[in-house]
Amino acid sequence: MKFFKNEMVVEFFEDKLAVGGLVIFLILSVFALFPSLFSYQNPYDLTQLFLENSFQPPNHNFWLGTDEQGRDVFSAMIYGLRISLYVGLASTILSVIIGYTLGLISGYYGGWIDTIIMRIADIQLSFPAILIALIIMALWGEGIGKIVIAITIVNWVYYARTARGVVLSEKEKDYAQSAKALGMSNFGIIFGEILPNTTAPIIVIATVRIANAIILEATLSFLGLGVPITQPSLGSLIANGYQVLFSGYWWASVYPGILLMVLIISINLIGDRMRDVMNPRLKR
Amino acid sequence: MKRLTVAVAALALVGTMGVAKTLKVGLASGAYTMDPQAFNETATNSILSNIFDTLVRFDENIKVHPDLAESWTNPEPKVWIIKLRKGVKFHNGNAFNADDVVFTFNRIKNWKKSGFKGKVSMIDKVEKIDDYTVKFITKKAFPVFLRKLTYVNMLDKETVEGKSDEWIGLHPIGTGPYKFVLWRKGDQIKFKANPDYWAGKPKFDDLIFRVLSNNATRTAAILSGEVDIINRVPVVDVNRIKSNDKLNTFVKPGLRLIYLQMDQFREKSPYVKTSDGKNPFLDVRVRRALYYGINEDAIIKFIMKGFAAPAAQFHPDVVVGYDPTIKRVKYDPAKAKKLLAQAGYPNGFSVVLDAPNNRYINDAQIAQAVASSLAKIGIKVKVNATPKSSFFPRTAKQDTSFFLIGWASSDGDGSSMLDGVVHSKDDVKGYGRYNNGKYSNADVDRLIEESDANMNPASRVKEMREAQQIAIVKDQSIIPLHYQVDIYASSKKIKFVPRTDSRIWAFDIK
Amino acid sequence: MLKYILNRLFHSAIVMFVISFIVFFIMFKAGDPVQLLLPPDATQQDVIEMRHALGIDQSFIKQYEAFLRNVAKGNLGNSFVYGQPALDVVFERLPATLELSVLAMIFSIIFGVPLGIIASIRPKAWYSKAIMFLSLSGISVPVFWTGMVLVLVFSVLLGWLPSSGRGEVYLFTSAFTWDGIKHLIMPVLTLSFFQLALILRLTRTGMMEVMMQDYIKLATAKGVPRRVVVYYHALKNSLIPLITVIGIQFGQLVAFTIVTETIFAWPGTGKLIIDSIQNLDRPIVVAYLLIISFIFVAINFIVDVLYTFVDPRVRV
Amino acid sequence: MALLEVKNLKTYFFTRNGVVKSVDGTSFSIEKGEILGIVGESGAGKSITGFSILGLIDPPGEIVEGEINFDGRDLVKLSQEELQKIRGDEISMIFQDPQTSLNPVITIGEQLMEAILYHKKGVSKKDAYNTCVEILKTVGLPAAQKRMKSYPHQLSGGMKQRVVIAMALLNNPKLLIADEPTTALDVTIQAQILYLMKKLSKEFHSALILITHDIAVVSQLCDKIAVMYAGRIVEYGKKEDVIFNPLHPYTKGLIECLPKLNDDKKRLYQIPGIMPSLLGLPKGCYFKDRCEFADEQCDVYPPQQEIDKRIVFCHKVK
Repeated sequence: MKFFKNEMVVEFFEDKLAVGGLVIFLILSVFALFPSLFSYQNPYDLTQLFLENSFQPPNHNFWLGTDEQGRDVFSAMIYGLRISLYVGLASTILSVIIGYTLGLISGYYGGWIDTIIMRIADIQLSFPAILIALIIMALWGEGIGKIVIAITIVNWVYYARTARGVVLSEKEKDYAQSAKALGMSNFGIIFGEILPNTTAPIIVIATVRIANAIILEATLSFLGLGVPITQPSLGSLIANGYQVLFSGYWWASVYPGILLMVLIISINLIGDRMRDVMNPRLKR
Repeated sequence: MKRLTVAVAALALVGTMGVAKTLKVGLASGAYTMDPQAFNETATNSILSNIFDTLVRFDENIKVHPDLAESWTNPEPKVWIIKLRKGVKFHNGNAFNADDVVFTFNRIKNWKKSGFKGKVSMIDKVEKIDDYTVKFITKKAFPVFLRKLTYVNMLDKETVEGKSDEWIGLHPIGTGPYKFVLWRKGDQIKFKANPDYWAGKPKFDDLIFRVLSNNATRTAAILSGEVDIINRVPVVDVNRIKSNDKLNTFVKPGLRLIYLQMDQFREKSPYVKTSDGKNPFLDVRVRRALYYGINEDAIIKFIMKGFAAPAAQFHPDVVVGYDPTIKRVKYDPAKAKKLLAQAGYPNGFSVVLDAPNNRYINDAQIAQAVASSLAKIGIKVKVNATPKSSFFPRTAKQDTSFFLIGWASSDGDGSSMLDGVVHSKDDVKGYGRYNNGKYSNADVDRLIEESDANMNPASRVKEMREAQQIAIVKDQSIIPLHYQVDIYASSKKIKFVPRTDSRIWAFDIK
Repeated sequence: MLKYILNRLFHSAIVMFVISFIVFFIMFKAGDPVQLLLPPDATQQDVIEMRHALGIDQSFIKQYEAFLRNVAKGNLGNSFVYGQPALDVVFERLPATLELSVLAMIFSIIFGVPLGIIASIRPKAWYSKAIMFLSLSGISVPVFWTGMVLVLVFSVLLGWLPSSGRGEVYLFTSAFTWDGIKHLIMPVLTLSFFQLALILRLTRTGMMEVMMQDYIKLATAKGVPRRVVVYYHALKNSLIPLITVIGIQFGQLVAFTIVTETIFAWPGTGKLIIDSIQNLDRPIVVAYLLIISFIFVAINFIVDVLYTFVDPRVRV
Repeated sequence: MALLEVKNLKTYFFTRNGVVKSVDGTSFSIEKGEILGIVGESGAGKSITGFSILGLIDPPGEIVEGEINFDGRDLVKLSQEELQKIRGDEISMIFQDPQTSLNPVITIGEQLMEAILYHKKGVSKKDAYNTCVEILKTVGLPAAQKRMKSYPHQLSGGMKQRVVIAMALLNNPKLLIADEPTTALDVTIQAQILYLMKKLSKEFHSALILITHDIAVVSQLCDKIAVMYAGRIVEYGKKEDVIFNPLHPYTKGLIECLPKLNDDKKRLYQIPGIMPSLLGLPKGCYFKDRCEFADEQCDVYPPQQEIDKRIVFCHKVK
């Protein structure tokens, strides 16, 4: 198993684009983890904002210009990156935990538990994700915690489905059967035996879904239903700047937009490569 | 050669006569219905004003002028006799007469879904005296009567009676300068000239309203010539439009005041954190400190790009009840800090400022700027800007401690704001529905109630000013920020007339 | 077959019932639309009367019961704001939305499938890598960002294309007039960018998997020209999973018109739903969501039918 | 002159983990109408040899050396377009698994007719159709006309294999390569199919290369036998010689494995050990680790020896 993993790691690093993606992602993560080290001002601290600095084009004080509140776009981007990443990661982790647990239970026990969970999933999947999130956010109002929950509600289904499918095939395999024969508890079998054998597909899906969650958050924020502009994510920075994009103050939305693109592309490069590496069907 | 001349002449003829003249207007929002009595909302009212006539109409400076009413008398405080214009026809050829007036008022009074009830609620009875004379009896003496009538569009009794509300909502037939052609919802509304309009044929053969709700696209549309006029020019785009030599811009002071209101009725307010656990807004010194501590000049300069007028009271100068002696205080953070210290909050306190983010011009940005200003006098403000769909229900439930909101004195009379925002909340008498900070002062209440029934304009204004003196200067019940201004842009090919009531009245446009 | 269809219809009806209940409940909880419908100078009495007239002063159960009664009569109630039957309001705007979605889907397929095939044949070639990188950008760029950049470049800077509206409409669509087409280009491109990339990637993966199959090797061993092997033998097989995806994605496209329509002021249902949510116009929101889920159900059904044509193995 | 002469063929796969020498210097030949059996364990390079002849090696595989002389042309040097004309016409191939070798979404008829229409320009669809029906009858498929309209999933495994065989015979090829044509089938059907193949190859005067792991099959059908081990031929000669007098210890082992009718007391013999991984081949003779005769001499790869018109690679054969 260890060797296998190592081989995957080696294989991962053979793709230059994927390595590039990983490097960029790591750099951005450092920025997001320690925003105060890299930014000129704390965009949340209102005592640091002065309207007199409103809409300054990029200059030596404000590298990427300022927005209408006199907020330094570069600093706001770094803090925004932090929030975008946080929303993407938090919602993905939450949906993995919830969706995966429900999927494992659903697949392992079957019966009415399975029916109920999968019916709920069906109903939710018969509906575009963005609409669900949109309605939730429109009625709850903006907020980082709220958007994490909204995205979790939207995304758990995908993991539940995958986990269920994997469990259905895994539980028939020898190791699970023998664990049962040895008198292991259901809980033990699910989380001790089956879970470790089903992580690969989940990791791949989760990586791609982080990118999706970030896009969803940005889109909702763009529609004015995501993260408040007082604690801007990249999406709400773009939305805020979009109001003045055509008035000549392009820097307020173009730079956050580019950073968002770079972030998502880097995550997708990693996800793509992981899928290739972990998908035995595409290998000979 | 001769032939050529003829051809050129023919072409010129086609140019002046054959080609229909079209006026294209780009609006920030469109109409919700074609029923002039359903939804009382500025954009819908503005569009429908081109189809329907009212008994009296505001001019561009919100003075009352005769429209379908030729003249009126007020023999007793509660009685108004109105003489109707003769020979006026609806678009379907039916004659306009007193029956239509009585029908129209009764429809609003009896139709529970009408948004115009507030305009007729003081009217007790409408009676036909003869075909061209109508008598109105009000519940009490009602000085704002005529101004309220400017919102009551005349319907044709024969056409409308017995029709479903849905039908009326799609088939507008009025007596106005333009006739309805088509309505592609969310996209455009098309009218054509009514050649039989009683005041003469309109200048334009076709009138098209296009809905361009996105600020950027609206600007792009006027710059590219897709439309001839736009309203609500984004403040950040004004200079760009000004620099285009084919376009004019117009700045017209509006009626809407943007102000801050705060919880003035609870000992403990839900969204305030203070050292002593009390509601600081109960102390007038704190309220006044906020007034001194907000750098409104900077907000106007940087957020509104200069397109707003600083406010010191409830109404702008065109509104009845304006008090020229009330002046805005100078931004003075030091004084604000001193006042806070006197009130027992030398280190300030923290509070959530609620604001809508899709209702007023730059609403969320203004709230942030307010927060940024107050941060400098030690008050930590967290801005909670939400869509109007969650903002208004919250304020209605007083689920807020401090909020940014707006009020337009749409009648051109100060009574609406005094009644709705300043008078103590009193659902039985119908006062203070928007007074969600629940400011209450018995003297102010008395003055407002007296002025509401005072038919003597001079003493009435005096009472209104007195109420303001107490509510603003003494009690600082709200913190006025600024009056919005309406900004329009139009092609230089046409002569546009901006109006105080924010409507686009195409008949005046040449 | 008939039994199958009836079964499907029954299940869909249940799903739609549940959706109506949930949405109705959420909107019920959301707040009082009368606060937004009446002008500030209305009195509390007006508020009470309006609430009564709209039937929103009743308990939730009563309101939902009234809603179901209306549904039985084929009516989803009148819009609070527009005063018109909610279904009419949505249906009136639906052609504009479907026009965008259908054209975007066609565009995505026309370009996505061939590019996906090209990238699958020689996955190591530079052009395959270029296509794949572009498609990665395609799925990485949010729809609104694409739209913004297009407007900035083609409307504001170059002035070639109109930035908003639907243009001249002829027979339900603007695709038949030059003015209409000019208005369509950017919204359709914006909407299809993501889909194109997705379809491209799925086509490629599908083709690569199919190309490894024995029957492809046998077809080659039989002397069938490469071109035929790829575009007939392989493509026909990889189309099958693609049809499912295109079906699901069509629903997503319809939903994503919300963003596109917001940017391009396109008078479709996307703008309508945003406005209606903000106005708390429950009948419209419920009607819209029911119609959308009906479209989803219908598409799934069409996909199933298509399957029986493309895949002989599932013929019923 | 031989119909097909393979000389020193080397087909390597350049994988991430190293170069896999699937076929490493193989030579053999086959005459018109002859049947050659290539025997060996799975992974010995038999199938790759077959695919190499048809030029069906996909990256990362590549023919790195050798000649494949067929009817006066070196197939290795031909372009894909030229090969395409030969494939299915002059040389055709039958795959191992009938379940996966037919395209599931195309009718049997279309898949058959294709083989004619892409080779014989000017043949009408109707003639092609008739030919296909005829050939289906020849391979013993009942209700041939109905089968033309069928899809593969509507046929049983044996029927499918008959279709695949019919497909290979359509253009009366000079050389037929059958890659384990019966492994995926039931035992009773195996015999039928094998008999059919032998009959047909004689009838059509085709040379046949039968690739199999089953030496019993080879001993029944073939004229010549090539035994492959770890990418190389270790013994090559006439059937009678190889079967009755195997020289190479590996061949001997294979034959020992065969159950003998008159000797049921003895336990079935097994060659000890497994074939080495192609990535970790031992120095010297690849078979030495499993060979009871191996000694220091075997640390050098044995040279080719020709004994009684037989070729064998083993130090121990004199």
